[in-house]
Amino acid sequence: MTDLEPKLFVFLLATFLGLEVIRRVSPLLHTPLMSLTNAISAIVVVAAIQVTAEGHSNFSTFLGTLAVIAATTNIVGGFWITDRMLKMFRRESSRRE
Amino acid sequence: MTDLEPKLFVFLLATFLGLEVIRRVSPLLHTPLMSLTNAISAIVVVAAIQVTAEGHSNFSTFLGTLAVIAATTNIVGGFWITDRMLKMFRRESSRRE
Amino acid sequence: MNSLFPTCILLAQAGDAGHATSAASVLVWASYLIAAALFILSLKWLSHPRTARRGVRAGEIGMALAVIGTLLMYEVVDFKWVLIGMVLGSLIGAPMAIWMPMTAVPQRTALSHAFGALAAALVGTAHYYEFNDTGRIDHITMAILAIEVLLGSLTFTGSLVAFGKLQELIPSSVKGLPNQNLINFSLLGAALLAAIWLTIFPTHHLVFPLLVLLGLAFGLSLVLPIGGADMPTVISLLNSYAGLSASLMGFVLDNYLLIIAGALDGSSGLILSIIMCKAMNRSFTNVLFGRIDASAVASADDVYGGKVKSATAEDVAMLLDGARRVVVVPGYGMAVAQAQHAVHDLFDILESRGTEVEFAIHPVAGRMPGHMNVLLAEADIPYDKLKEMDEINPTFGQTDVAIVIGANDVVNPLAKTDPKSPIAGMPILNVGAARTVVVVKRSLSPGFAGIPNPLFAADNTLMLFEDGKKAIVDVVAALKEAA
Amino acid sequence: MNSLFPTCILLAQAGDAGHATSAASVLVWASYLIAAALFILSLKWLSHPRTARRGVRAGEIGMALAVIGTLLMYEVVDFKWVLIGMVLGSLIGAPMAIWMPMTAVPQRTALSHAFGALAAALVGTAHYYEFNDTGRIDHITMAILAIEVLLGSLTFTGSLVAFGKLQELIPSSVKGLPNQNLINFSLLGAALLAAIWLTIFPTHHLVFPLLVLLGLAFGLSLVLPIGGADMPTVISLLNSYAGLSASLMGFVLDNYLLIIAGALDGSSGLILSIIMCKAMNRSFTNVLFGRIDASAVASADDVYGGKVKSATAEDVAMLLDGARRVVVVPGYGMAVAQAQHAVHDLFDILESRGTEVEFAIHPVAGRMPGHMNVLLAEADIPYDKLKEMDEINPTFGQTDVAIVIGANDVVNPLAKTDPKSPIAGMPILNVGAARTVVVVKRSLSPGFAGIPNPLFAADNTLMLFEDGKKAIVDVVAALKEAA
Ligand SMILES: NC(=O)c1ccc[n+]([C@@H]2O[C@H](COP(=O)([O-])OP(=O)(O)OC[C@H]3O[C@@H](n4cnc5c(N)ncnc54)[C@H](OP(=O)(O)O)[C@@H]3O)[C@@H](O)[C@H]2O)c1
Ligand SMILES: NC(=O)c1ccc[n+]([C@@H]2O[C@H](COP(=O)([O-])OP(=O)(O)OC[C@H]3O[C@@H](n4cnc5c(N)ncnc54)[C@H](OP(=O)(O)O)[C@@H]3O)[C@@H](O)[C@H]2O)c1
Repeated sequence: MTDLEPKLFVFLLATFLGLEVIRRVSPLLHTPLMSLTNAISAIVVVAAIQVTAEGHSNFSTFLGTLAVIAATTNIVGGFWITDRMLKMFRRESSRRE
Repeated sequence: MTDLEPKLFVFLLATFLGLEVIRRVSPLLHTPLMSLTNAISAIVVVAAIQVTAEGHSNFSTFLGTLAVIAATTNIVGGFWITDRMLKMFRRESSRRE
Repeated sequence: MNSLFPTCILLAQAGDAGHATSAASVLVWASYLIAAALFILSLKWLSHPRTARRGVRAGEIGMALAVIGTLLMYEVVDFKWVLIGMVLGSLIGAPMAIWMPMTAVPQRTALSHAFGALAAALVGTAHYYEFNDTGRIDHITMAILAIEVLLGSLTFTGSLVAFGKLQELIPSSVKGLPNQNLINFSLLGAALLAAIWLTIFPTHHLVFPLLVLLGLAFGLSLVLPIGGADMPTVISLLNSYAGLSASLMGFVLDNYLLIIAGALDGSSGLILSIIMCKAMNRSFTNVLFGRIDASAVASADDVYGGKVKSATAEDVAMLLDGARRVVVVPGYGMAVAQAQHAVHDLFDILESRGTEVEFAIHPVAGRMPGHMNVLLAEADIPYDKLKEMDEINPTFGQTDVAIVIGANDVVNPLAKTDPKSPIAGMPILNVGAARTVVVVKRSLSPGFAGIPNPLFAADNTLMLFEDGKKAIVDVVAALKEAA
Repeated sequence: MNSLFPTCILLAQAGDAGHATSAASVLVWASYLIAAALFILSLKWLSHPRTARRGVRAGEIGMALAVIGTLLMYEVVDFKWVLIGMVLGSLIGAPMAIWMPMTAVPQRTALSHAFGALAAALVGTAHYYEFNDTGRIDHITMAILAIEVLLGSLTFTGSLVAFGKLQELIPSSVKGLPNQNLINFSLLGAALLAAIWLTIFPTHHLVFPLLVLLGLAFGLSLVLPIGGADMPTVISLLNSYAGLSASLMGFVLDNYLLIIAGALDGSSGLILSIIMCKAMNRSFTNVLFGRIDASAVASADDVYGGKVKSATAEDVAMLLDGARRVVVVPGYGMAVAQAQHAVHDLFDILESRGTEVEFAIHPVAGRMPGHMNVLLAEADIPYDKLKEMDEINPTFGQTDVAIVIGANDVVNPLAKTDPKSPIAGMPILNVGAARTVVVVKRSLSPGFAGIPNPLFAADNTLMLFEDGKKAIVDVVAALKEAA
């Protein structure tokens, strides 16, 4: 691990930003919010890919592959379902597309 | 300079956060806002101190000292004036302290 | 800065990028940088229905960028297994996404947290052994790694249990052992000890599996005894753990994108659970470790004894016929009965007769935040008819009929009157203020809080004992022929 | 990650911390981390008057922490000069802070930007020569450093000019040369060339002073021709440059706190200038490079010719006597006349007679954002009486008397009617809708936009030609004896 300093700064800022932004999400959309953030945090897939591809041992390749499966499931599922939900929300005026 | 990556991430996040937070500042307080951010950005004083203290050459010590003066002026002035302004704002109900 | 410095940085960069060239590594983190920006925009845009879908697009693009960037990094290595994994993952994820009924959203959320946590834990484990072989693991890294894996594993089992309970694979009757909390704390304590141990002796690689096991066990014993009504809160809490764990992995892997995405996920989980606790007037500790003592609960008989008036669909239709303003209060029961489309027909017919119809959405109605909104949106009801509690409560006074469909706890006046009740102090929709209240549910059995509801025995309340869907369909039919 | 890596990091850390030990360097960045958090909280708390002062405290503590942390880093070195600098700085800053009249806030802001930019430019310069001696300066660093110094120097002179104009040391009559824009662009172009040159040949240290000089010159020639009314926008723009330059310095010095603080400052400058441009319906380019062609301006005579009715303080007092609702519209003139305290007396006496009094604050009234709010707050007028434009405009219809005190452009109907006027499309306070409008100013001379104002010739308008302060004092006196 390289030094801690920049990471703590990034973590600090990202947390503040997250709290700021998510506090503004209308309650109407709290369910889509859950599935969207969930899909986003499935970014761990990049770490899983790294482990799998570097494949230092069969063991880590194995774990990595499982991780890739799990993460990809969330990516595909997460974004898709979120969009499915959001498609349904419409204002009085505008008809559903 | 160490590598660029963490810095760009920090810059990105800080800018997003700044835009988020400052957009919420009520127009009532835009003048104090100006002087407060100004005081905060006088944090360059730490860089100035560094230059002066490391003093690789009389020249840089000289420039550094000037920088320290300029920055300190903003720190002292900035926070003080901001507070002076804010002290004046009072709601109908609460009397000025 | 000393002169050795720049060279080190180059090495460091190359290091960051694993086997890749420094140039490639720059490409990679550049793609990560853009992805981070897109993720942030994605959440910003989600704040309003108008821009929400753009938010999803942004998220997808960001994800694609990051993945492509990562794959680029490994042209050399063969990543057969990576592709296999991604294909399998898609094969599991896609059907879920396509065929999952909206009513199953809560379970699905729990399950996806389990997957996310699993991935985090697995990667953490892989890295531990990898580091361990090469003997390059310092104490700080180890400490972070240990916490990361601990959070990952407890979130995994915890979320699985939550899923099982919501999917009713695990009977919600399963309650904790008498000294449950003691067990939980000792498990957690042991896990932390293991983590500390590893931090001091990173190479004691037999302690690692122990840590994982303790984490899994703690997750189980923490969530198993928690009542279904508290599940959503727990899910959100676990959500924030999953985020945190992803973030910590970012620390270990020098991956800033991971740190950011994890932090965003974590803070959303945190905020949602805080909102829910507020809406239920509960504290985290109370949700996690508080047990509801049945003794305090008033017996159903005292409450209902002969005071309950029941009505038929026709009676309700007649009531609605004369009504100028109707407020519909959906609850978990509407989800169970899948009654949202029937409700939409009711909404249409009433609107067509010039009756003003609005929906009262309690922050914790249903089984997850925003649950009711999604179902009603699915039934194509415009979202500007869905009113939040604070907005609609004052209007019940001018409401002729309030129709409560499968809601119970969120309209239970005991919350205000009985300080000893498990929902004491939880703000409720005071439907009682409406001229007439119609409650649609199958029986007098309680909601998730497990307590009787005096509302059902109130003078201005009529009970329509029926499955939610059937009841509304009948009412609509009755309205039609009345016309 | 390759095995060389950890060692490198230690070196790197030591490197980060200059001559300090790695342990000390951790202390330092820890203090920076906390400072960063405090700065963010400081701005969050500023968002509302209730918490604003706490925000200032947070900022102060953060600053103190950061400075102490930095000083810790250099126990060894003697920092006589640092202390001297800080003492001198305080000696300049404190009196400014204590004795500066609130009406001088705009100038003061401009001046402080100049100082901030100066500090940035100086440090940048020092670092260039330092690096240059040790021959350790790579191209990326050089590029960043060059931009940093360029922004710093142009902001320095630019802000000084802005200060000069607002303080009226430089007559606002000073307009640009015919081919001003050409000059500006060539100066900017030359500066950028110098920057690129240095990026390619970092060691050509004679190009550096050239870069600085070009920056200074560009700052001058950019701001000199800009009209006073546009100054605030320019100041905010320069503010965001100063912030950016501080941020870039953070890049060069591996100082994350600097990056963050700079970015926060920069974004605030950016947002404020956007708000102002919106409120004036101008674009950045138009503000910076647009020249107002006098030809388009309608002559005063056509507008006013014999249609202007003037009144005495007594007339105005009589009007106010009968009024149920009065709206006060302050403008730059109130600041010039220092009339805010007189206005407070007027406010008190009218309120005491049960007249409803509110203040209409145009987003660009005065000479900086929030200018009027500060002055009225200074005069102890409760801020819930200060209404923003969108809020108050609809209410002028039910207003008996609108008193315009030293405002002109922000109440000029030409903005709506004359598409060719320099303020065309700028949203205004439509005081004209009030039963009667009283305009207090010394003459018919125009505001900063330099155009006549048909409002002064409207049927329901009375002019009170007088210095703002004297006029209000007289009106109050007249009201008193009338009572
Ligand atoms: N939404 C969240 O985020 C969240 C978070 C944490 C906790 N909770 C908890 O979840 C509960 C939500 O309250 P709620 O009022 O929405 O639901 P509830 O209190 O759980 O009551 C649901 C009612 O629906 C009825 N029902 C079930 N199936 C039905 C069907 N097929 N047709 C008609 N009625 C049916 C049940 O009565 P019958 O069996 O007699 O039909 C039950 O009384 C609260 O206790 C809340 O604290 C929610
Ligand atoms: N606030 C901002 O952030 C900002 C930013 C950018 C631009 N601006 C520009 O600044 C202008 C602000 O408009 P404004 O209506 O507030 O002011 P203004 O249009 O500049 O008019 C000020 C008026 O006050 C009068 N005045 C000056 N001294 C006076 C005194 N001692 N007693 C009484 N009256 C006095 C002047 O008329 P007499 O000489 O006849 O007395 C002048 O017509 C706008 O053009 C706006 O675009 C403001």
